[in-house]
Amino acid sequence: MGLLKIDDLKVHFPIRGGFFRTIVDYVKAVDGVSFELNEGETYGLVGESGSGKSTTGKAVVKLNDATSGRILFEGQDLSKLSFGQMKPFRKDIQMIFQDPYSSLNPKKRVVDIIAEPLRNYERLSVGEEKKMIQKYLDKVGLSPDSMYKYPHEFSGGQRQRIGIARALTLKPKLIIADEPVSALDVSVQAQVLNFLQDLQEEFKLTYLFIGHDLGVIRHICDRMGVMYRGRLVEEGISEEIYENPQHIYTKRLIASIPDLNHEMREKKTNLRKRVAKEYEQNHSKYFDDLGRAYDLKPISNTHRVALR
Amino acid sequence: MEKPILQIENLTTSFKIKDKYYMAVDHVSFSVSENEIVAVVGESGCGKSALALSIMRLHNNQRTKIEGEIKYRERNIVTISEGQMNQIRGKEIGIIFQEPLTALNPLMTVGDQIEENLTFHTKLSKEKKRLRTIELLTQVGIPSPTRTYDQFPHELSGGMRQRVMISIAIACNPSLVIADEPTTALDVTIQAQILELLKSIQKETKMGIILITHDLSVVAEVADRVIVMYAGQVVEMGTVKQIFTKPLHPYTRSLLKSIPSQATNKKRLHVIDGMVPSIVNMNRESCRFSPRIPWIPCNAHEESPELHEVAPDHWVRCTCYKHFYFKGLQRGEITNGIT
Amino acid sequence: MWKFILRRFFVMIPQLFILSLIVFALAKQMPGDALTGISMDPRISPERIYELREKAGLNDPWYEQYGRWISGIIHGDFGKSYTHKIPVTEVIAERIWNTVFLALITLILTYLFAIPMGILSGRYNDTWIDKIVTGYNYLGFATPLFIFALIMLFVFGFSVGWFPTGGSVSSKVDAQTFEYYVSKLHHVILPALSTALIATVGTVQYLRNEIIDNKFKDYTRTARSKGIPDNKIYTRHILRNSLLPIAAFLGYEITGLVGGTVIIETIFSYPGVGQLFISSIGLRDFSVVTAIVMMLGFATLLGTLLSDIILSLVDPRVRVE
Amino acid sequence: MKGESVNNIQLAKRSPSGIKIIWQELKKDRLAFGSLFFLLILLVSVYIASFMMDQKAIARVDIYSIYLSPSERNLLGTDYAGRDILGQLIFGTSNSFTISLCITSLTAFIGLSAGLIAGYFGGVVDNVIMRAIDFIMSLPSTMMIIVFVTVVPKFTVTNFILIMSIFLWTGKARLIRSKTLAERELEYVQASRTLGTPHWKIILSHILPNISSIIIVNFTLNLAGNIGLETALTFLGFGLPESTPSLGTLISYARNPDVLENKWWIWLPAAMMILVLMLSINFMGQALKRAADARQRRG
Repeated sequence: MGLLKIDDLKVHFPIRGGFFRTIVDYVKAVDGVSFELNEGETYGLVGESGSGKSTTGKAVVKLNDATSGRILFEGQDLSKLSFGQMKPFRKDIQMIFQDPYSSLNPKKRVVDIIAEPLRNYERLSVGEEKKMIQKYLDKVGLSPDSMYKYPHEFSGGQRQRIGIARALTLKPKLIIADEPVSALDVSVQAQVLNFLQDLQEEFKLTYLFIGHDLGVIRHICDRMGVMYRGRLVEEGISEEIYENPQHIYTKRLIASIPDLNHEMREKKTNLRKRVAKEYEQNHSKYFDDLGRAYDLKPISNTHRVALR
Repeated sequence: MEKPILQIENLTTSFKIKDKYYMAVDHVSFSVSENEIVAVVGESGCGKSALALSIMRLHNNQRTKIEGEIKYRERNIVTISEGQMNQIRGKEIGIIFQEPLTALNPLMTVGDQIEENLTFHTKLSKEKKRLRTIELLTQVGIPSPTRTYDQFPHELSGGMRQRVMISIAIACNPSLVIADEPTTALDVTIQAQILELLKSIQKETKMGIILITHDLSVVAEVADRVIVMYAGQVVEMGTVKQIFTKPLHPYTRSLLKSIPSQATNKKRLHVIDGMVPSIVNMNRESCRFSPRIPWIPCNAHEESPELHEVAPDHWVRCTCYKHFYFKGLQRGEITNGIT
Repeated sequence: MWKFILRRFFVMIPQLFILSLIVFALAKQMPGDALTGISMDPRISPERIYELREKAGLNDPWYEQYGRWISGIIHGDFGKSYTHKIPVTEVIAERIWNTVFLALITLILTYLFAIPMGILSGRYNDTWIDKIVTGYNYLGFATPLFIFALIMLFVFGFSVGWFPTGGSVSSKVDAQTFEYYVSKLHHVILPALSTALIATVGTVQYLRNEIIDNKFKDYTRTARSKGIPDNKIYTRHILRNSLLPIAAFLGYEITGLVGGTVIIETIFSYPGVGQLFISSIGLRDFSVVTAIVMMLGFATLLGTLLSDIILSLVDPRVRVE
Repeated sequence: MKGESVNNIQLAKRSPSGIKIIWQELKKDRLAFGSLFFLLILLVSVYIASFMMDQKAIARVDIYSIYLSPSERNLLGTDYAGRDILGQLIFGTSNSFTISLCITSLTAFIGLSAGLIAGYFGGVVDNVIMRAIDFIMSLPSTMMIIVFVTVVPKFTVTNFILIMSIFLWTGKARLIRSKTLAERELEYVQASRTLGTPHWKIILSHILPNISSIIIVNFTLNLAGNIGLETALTFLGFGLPESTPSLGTLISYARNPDVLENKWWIWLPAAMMILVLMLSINFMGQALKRAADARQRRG
């Protein structure tokens, strides 16, 4: 039994138009996505901008409302809950955000930022709270005297770690990490990724890791799903998808990753050309007449692909 | 050996912050030849974008000071008048910016924005300008150029806008194009297309390209020569082969090692201690990378680190590279970035 | 495009409807009605008054009265003025052109001051010229129109005597002659100038900020990277993008002027709609008052509509729908 | 890189609380600081004087001393009913300022609540509030206030404040709404929602402090504007009732051309008082605006 099961999730945003500003169409940001997260694993959602990967993540924590479908967390459907009813579940599902600058309130001290979730759920004495915060600051590698500083006194990587500490204080089971390293430089990115892995081990966390950098996703995720225009086109064990992509979009995505080995240049260029050609020729094999990807079909126990 | 188009000697760019000047680009020297892609790579705050804007002299000149020489075809463009510089901008040197949405005027059609370049640098008739613009749009791979000609930037996708940006830069057949993070704002599939496009244009026009980027894999894909910058200085410079197969400077090696790749699967990534110093409070005396490799003894660094030519065309700053090893690994164990 | 204007127009209908309801309700609240004058007369018996009221429909339920009133307005009938004893439309028609003329001159003067000042101080910001303009802005922003107008009247009307201190035209000239128009202009200059000097401040400040903003925009940098000379960058890029919102504010500017007419016409005893409004309130001539509020309400709504249309015409980002 | 490093420095310089920044910025701006100092002295002395003086004595009609020019007995002369101008000026100043302050506070409260609610919740709530605002803003407000004032059965100061407030909260609500909308999109607000923080707490303890400097700036500028508006309406005869003299009352005597032309001591001091009040409040407001708006600081 998975920890989180997403079943045919749809998130549609209305487009208003015409004479009376009525709803004329929908942006189908997420259009029928199903996948499952097992306890303790890291599941990666990868896709380009506008593919609906972030919207999916935000639907789980109710930052977006699901239009239809189910979001089962430990067997309980979250999609029908109101903002208030969601409160007890928020303890178990936390989120890490992309932008280390805007995700921390600039007017609050670190101590207040990290204590915010604690104050919402638990009644701790000032001393207990302080001890807790010091513990988590220590976990993310920040010195205890950073408690009384303001976010602007930290670098991007340190801020991101403050954000992680904040998400940890309630001892969540699931963390939704929405592009947590894409705003960071490579060297800082490495640091944050390491922290995420260490913490996963220590706190038995499950991650839903959303990203666009395939290198990072491959590095950190056990399993992953590839999203394209609101649909999952391929899903399974990361290793398998990288080594043996089946859907044309996945192939294209992987072929596009620039290679650190400069001697592979020509090979890469040729590969891209080949994939582009296949993309044009076999379009109907992968997409229906409306350009929508087909439903996922298992091709092995661990690998599902959207094929006709 | 191709002849150099641009030669930069001891270029120093300083910004005025609270009435004091701080060097963002610190005595940088390098050259770009015809038909060559030189990549300038480094993390944010290393001065690479300041370098790009200095070459074009696009900084706010009330709070920026540029010293040293930038010789474009034997002519020092640091000292020429603004009017003379306008004859070089757009015509001889083109530039591509990072954000294709904000870099285009929202109220002007794509066609007008490209034609503007031709208006100020050629004597083409109106009709000829239009034809040339459509030719350019075709060249950068825009599917329906005549339609796009009359469209506004907001009607185009990010990739298409960046193609428009490129056609503005190459409109007058410049001999040098500066691409300042041209693919950072784009998706990876589009990034690949834009890089291929730049390469194919270069093949046709033989122009030199300075590619500014933070992404080492992009560098590995397209560059001929690589300049690694740290804290405003060049710390290592060499051919793409030298940099990627035999990196020497501790910073280059650390950077390469921290990139997640196939080999690092689920393993811990290499982390560089500390953080990039800000230009306001940095120690400009000794090796600027030394605070981040504290386990290397002080005497391994030079007192005022210089660039040393360790192999033909391969330059490294400071002598600390000779003594550098990764913490946790045996001293003397040779590791390059990739493995 | 037409669809947009049409839709915007239809949005106005409920607004006008609510406005008319409010005005009607207010009119009902106003002390006295068409028969108040007679009912004070002791020679007429209360029964007779009741009869008269009945006949005039004043005892009907409010919605019937409202229905009659609104259908009258739609047909251009605002009722009769108690004090002038002629149809309200005629009373207003006498004055409206004066007000329109004053507003037009004010508008022209406002932009005549605002655009050069805004451009100069935006382009050469932090120079002496900018400091002068900003200083003027500070003063203008802090000076209430009525005080400035009074001082203008005191200085240029009474003390120096360059301009007339009241009326819209000299009584000594004949209509339709050249002197007549000169005299009209002579009368309108001082009130228009007073308003414009104060009203221009907002536009100057806005334009200045826009220009400074646009100077540092990425697309301006792109333009510079093309090797376009500084002057051309201003005319082709920065000014075009900065003047756009100013053009769109034209409508709101008109809306603002409507409010100003009440004060300015009172101070300069200028026979326009604003002054008529104040004097009618004083005389309790409420059919005139309601008519003016309705009309000017309509004018303000038109002003905002105009702004929206201009904006959608000049900005391609709005134009595409 | 330049933008980034410059930003970092600005960030570092930015002190944590909005009020603190504002205080520091005020101290730096000599003109604004002087204005504050001057304003405080002026208001304190006006309030003390009006407290000590006998209002009835000043309102008493004295037909033997009509239109006296300034003299030792009446420092600023007398009006058409022989009343002392200086006394009226002092009462007028304190009344005008107090009432404008009330109007500003009331509109600030309404505008802030409406703006925060509309901006934070969006959707239908926002739509309803915005339509109401659009409607009120499209009314010819000066005229509507005048009509309301004449229609209201029992015209009192409270009623006047309420009527003014009905028409004056909308601009502020709009401003606050747009700032709230922008703030809401920032990730720290989203983060608070995922942390289980209730809506009211997010609005009050996260969004409000982050827009506080704008609120303060807007409050000051509105205060100055409201003094102008109140006195203008009183000048026209539709502002404060006779029993509560305002600065506008004194100026309204100048509607008589004879007073305007020949008896400057009646209206000019009041006009100058309004100018001085509005200017000094505005100087402070503009300095605060520069402090709040980094773009302006850049020059």
